[in-house]
Amino acid sequence: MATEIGGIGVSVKRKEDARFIRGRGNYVDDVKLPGMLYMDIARSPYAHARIKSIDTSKALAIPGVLAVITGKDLVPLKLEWMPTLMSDKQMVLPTDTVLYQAQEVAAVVATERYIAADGVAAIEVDYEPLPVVVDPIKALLPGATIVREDRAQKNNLIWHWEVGDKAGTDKAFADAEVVVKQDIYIPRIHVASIETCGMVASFDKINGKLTVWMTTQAPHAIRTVIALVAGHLGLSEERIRVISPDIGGGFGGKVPVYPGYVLAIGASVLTGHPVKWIEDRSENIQADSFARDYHITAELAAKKDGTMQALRVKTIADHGAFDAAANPSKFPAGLFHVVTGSYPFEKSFVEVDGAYTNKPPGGIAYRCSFRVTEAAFTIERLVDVLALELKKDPAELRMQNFIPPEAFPYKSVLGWEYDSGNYGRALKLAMDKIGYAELRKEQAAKRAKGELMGIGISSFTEIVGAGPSKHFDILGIKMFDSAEIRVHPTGKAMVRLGVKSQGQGHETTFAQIVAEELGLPVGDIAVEEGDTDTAPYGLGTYASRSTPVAGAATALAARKIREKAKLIAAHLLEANPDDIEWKDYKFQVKGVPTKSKTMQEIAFAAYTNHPQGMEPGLEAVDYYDPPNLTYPFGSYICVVDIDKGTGEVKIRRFVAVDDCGTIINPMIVEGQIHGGLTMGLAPALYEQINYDDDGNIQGGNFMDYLLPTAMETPNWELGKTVTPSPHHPIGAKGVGESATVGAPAAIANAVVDALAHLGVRHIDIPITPWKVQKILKDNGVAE
Amino acid sequence: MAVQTAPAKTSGTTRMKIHVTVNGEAHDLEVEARILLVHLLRENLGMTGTHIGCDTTNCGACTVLLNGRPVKSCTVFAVQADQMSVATVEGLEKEGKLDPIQEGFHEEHGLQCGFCTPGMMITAAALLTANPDPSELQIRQAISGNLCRCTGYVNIVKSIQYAARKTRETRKEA
Amino acid sequence: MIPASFEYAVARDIADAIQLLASSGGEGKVLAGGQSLIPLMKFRLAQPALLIDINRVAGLGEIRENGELQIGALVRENDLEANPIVRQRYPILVDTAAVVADPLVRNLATIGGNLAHADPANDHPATMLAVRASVVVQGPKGERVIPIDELFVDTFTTSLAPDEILTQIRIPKPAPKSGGAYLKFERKVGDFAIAGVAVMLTLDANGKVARAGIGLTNVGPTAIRAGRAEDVLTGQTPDDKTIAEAASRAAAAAEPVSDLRGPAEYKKDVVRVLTQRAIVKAVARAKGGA
Amino acid sequence: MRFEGTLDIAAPRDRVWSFLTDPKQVTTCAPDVQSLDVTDPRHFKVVVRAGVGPIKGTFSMNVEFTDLQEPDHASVVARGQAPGSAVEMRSEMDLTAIDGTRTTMKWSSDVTVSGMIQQVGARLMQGAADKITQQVFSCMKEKLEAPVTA
Repeated sequence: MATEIGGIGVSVKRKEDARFIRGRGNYVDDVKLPGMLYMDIARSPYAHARIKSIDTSKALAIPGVLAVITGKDLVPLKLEWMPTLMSDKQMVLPTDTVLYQAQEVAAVVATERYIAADGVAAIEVDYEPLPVVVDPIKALLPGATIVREDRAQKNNLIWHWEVGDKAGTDKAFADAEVVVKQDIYIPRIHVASIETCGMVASFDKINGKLTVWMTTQAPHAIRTVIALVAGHLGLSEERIRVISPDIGGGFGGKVPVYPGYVLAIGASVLTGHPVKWIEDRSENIQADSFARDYHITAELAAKKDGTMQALRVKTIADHGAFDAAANPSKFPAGLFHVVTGSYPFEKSFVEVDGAYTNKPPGGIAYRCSFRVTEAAFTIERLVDVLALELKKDPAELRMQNFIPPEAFPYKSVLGWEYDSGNYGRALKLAMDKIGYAELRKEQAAKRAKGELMGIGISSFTEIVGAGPSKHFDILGIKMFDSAEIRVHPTGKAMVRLGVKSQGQGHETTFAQIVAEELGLPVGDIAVEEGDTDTAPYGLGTYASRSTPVAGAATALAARKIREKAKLIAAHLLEANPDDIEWKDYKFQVKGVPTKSKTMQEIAFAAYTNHPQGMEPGLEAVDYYDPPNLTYPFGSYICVVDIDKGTGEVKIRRFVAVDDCGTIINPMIVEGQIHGGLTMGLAPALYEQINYDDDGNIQGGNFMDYLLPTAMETPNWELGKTVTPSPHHPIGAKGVGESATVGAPAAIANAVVDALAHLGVRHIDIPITPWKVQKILKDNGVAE
Repeated sequence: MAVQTAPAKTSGTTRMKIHVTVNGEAHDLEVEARILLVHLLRENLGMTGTHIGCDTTNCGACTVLLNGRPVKSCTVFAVQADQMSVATVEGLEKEGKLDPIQEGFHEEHGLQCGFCTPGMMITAAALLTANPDPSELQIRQAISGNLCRCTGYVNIVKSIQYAARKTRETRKEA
Repeated sequence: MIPASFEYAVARDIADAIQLLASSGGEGKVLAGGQSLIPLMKFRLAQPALLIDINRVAGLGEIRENGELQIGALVRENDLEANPIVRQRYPILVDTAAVVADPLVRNLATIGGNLAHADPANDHPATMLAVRASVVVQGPKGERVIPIDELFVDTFTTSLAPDEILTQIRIPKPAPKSGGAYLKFERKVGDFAIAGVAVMLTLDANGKVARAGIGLTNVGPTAIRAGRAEDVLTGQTPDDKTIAEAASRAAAAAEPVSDLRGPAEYKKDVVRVLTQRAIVKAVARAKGGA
Repeated sequence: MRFEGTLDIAAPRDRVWSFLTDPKQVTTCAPDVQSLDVTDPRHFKVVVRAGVGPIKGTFSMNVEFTDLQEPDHASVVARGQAPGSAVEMRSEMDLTAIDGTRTTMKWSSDVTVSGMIQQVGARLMQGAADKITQQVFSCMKEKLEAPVTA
């Protein structure tokens, strides 16, 4: 029955595919308006420099160039700075100093895309280079170059944040039988969605109405930000319409507000024409928000028998020149304090220092809930370091320590309440699927022959679905989400949501939730998102929050409709509502299946024959403030072989067992996991953005920033367990990011495992062939 | 004192007449020499199914068939396509019937955000024309010039295998 | 990314192309496959005033065996890889063409462009050194043949005069009992090589190496001939010890710099490892193996 | 990137000095000069084109003689931009008269390239910068040793 209507648990084929497979998607760069102009941006070649002068005359002399906007032009408009999501401020355009390479310096508006680019090439800026600081550890030392001269505070510390029992943790370490300590650097990476960022801004002077099409994961929040940033210019929130059309991948990179957006809006207001701004790939990687860049020192205290007792973590977080991370206001280091992971530590203390450097701002997710990959990688690596120290099998050590299933809901020592879990079951399944015992035997045999093979495990716990609002807000706006459902007289339904799909398949899965709750076929339910003029307010799609929050709102809105529908059914069946039951996706008189009404019949009646005293129509809205986060989890096992000549790591197998609670659409969930795993593989072995001492970016385009292709990506093998969330209306937890969170540690652990007999405890990611080969050479085992 | 000034480069110098057939339809156009084929398709012809992802010939989002071969249309000038035929994602569906490759991507969940999909399908279609029964390795090799950030490629491979199967079956029937 | 403006001319034939090139005052650039040039133009790092499109010049796209293998400069990498003569008798060329950039790029990229661009990261230069190819160039004064060892002057710089065009590659027909292999180590498909090694060997009746050619990719300002390594092999039985010695010599010939693709010392070591493996493969092929 | 060298020049020191410190003369050794604009004896602006093979940038350079100690020491800072890129070259030249007709010039040059050229051309940078720098100084030697044609 669920299969027929396409309800929960059914692999319904995606509704959104119809346009995408025909090339009929509508992405921002596909939007074309009459009279539209194009904007392009000139950027700084220096990481830190004073702007002595900007000569725009040659650019303005080019036929077709209509305007050049510099920082000085923004001052009278009070638009040269804008607030970040983290209570910092960020330059829209600099008036005197640039703080990182590729920072926006001027915007050229022209009649054609090509002419705008010519204009950018013709702008001449006279810079005076200033000392550069790129290393956050050095940036925090006394006497370091000050990145932010505009601040009263004359150092590079943005904030210090800590959580946990410091004294108790220190004591636990002092008393511990075994302590392991590991420095871990999680490098700067970039989400690099295949679609870059962009906007078409169209300001209607007569009505004072601004319409923007933009690549945003959070259209409503953006609307409010625009109203806050440009309210003084007369842009008023009821006359701002943000449309997030089809989005070519987000992964957190399309949450922040970038200067280009503000400039495109400004250019449209200035010229009275629609203005299109689309980044190229270099701009996207070089200037848009980065992810990670955490310098971590982690320590674990345990008993000799392997019982984990205490965890102490100190981190320096590089935020670049502005703190433009996308974290909930209360948590500047995101949810990093889920770092105790799947283990019942008695004591823990975590501290994070945010540092300014002459690098682009950011600190966004890269397909994970706020800083959760950093946390999962740290603990899962550290557990393996402990296993090596104790000469214990890493699977056994995990099994010994897992938070037991009966302990849920479990309150972690750093304050999180894990909703549900069964970690041992997931690891056991992964071990069975991959043949763990056999692999260990094979490894021993190979090692005896001098061949290098490694097996790595990661048993991670995710934390997704922010709110609840008591803890989570962005710029004060609570992190709820919303759904509005209208059931039309003919029994078809329209669902509108405050979240925004970037490929996750919302048009299908949210329709499935409604199908399940209302008994309407999934094909009769249209889902619409991304237009702030029509959708209810929501905080958007990131941090795997759509299913946990908007999914719940959808289910609850549907249930409101069902409540009303029940009254209408009773009216139609001439029965007491108490005698009506919802069964087999219909209302029937209890025990009398022949006396029933379908939702379609009820919908028609809601507009044609509703009970006296009842409002006509069949609609509902729900704003859902989750009582708690959800905690998806999983166990991954990776097998690698190492080429002793080149140091190349080859992933032979990778088994991923995920538990994301109730599964709405297994096909889509598997697809999400495949993609997440690949974005876990990428930073583990390939991706990194580095900077030289002058602040020059290294890896600023796809020639040098290495996204894995089909040839490097293994054939992921999936398994699942289902442990529903007790507090979510349908028990679902969210899954888009689990695999990105869990995979890097499994891969790193596998490589370390292959080399462990040489005394290796840790290798920083990305694990390049030369890092591996150096170890082989140093130990005399290279080919 | 100015000794000599190099003339500033301005846009819009050479314009050329070209004749291009796109998805079977002939077009006579006058374009600037530097217009990239992908911009010709997207801007001049309004065919926005072909996307731009990287600018450096790495990602393949802009893949089209040029005289039957898959190429990256952001690395070809439109003038180079004079007198040639171009096939894009918009031409895959014929007379209301989806190409097996389109069907495969839908059936096997070979796409998520859809941005790399047109290029990926064009590459796959060319592969199946040349090799109706590719192995998994051959499929992976063939699409190794097309980057996808969402799917992890597993289902793309399955989609192409689906299309290969379907094409072979259809041929057998015919 | 948008290229700067340029004039564009389609060359009718080689003479026309040469004339256009000569008249451009050093500001003209030949457009073949364009897969390296066009990205540089989009970055505006290359801004030629005139692009001379030679893609419509007849006769540059042929492969024929005529005492030697003659490959037209406009032969696309995928066509080279698929050519039956090449597949049958020049497996080293198949190895090479198959790893140039990615499969889509290979539909446009040409062997002539790969050589004339003189990027040390390109794959054909090393292979051409190994097989001791020569290239035919044409200019206002007619045609001349440049031995491969005299072609690569520096990064992006060949010994072609500004008004000369590379039109053909000539590869000596391998003697009996010859075999070659090209191995490239890259982090992912489409990346520049960390290093690449081409080895071409001819064995004598006793199984000794009669003739050896070894070329190295992306470990110096140009592709590099590992002459000392060739000397070590020549006249010797390619046993483990000799191969190891030759590989060490090849590594010594490399002059890499440390960059995003690894530290210099590592790259040298990759040259050593790849040389070893390529020699083994070349010997196997010379003996009639795959 | 630091480059340095020593040149024996068959020319008297005062002639070498006047060549080095005269914008008009010294820029004849800059690569492919497009324009020269002398602001004052210590400052000038020169537009040059430099590169390797097809990679060529037009650099608009502001040059300043930051330290002139006639007749034996000169420091020059040249700073300029090409679209999306910047280059800075800090050079020091020390002259020693060997005799009335010959001069030894010790030179060093610190070159910093930033922006697009550095990013895309990082793998070519060292070689290219080395070559261009060498060319500049060997050109000076050549010009200084050429017969004076006043």
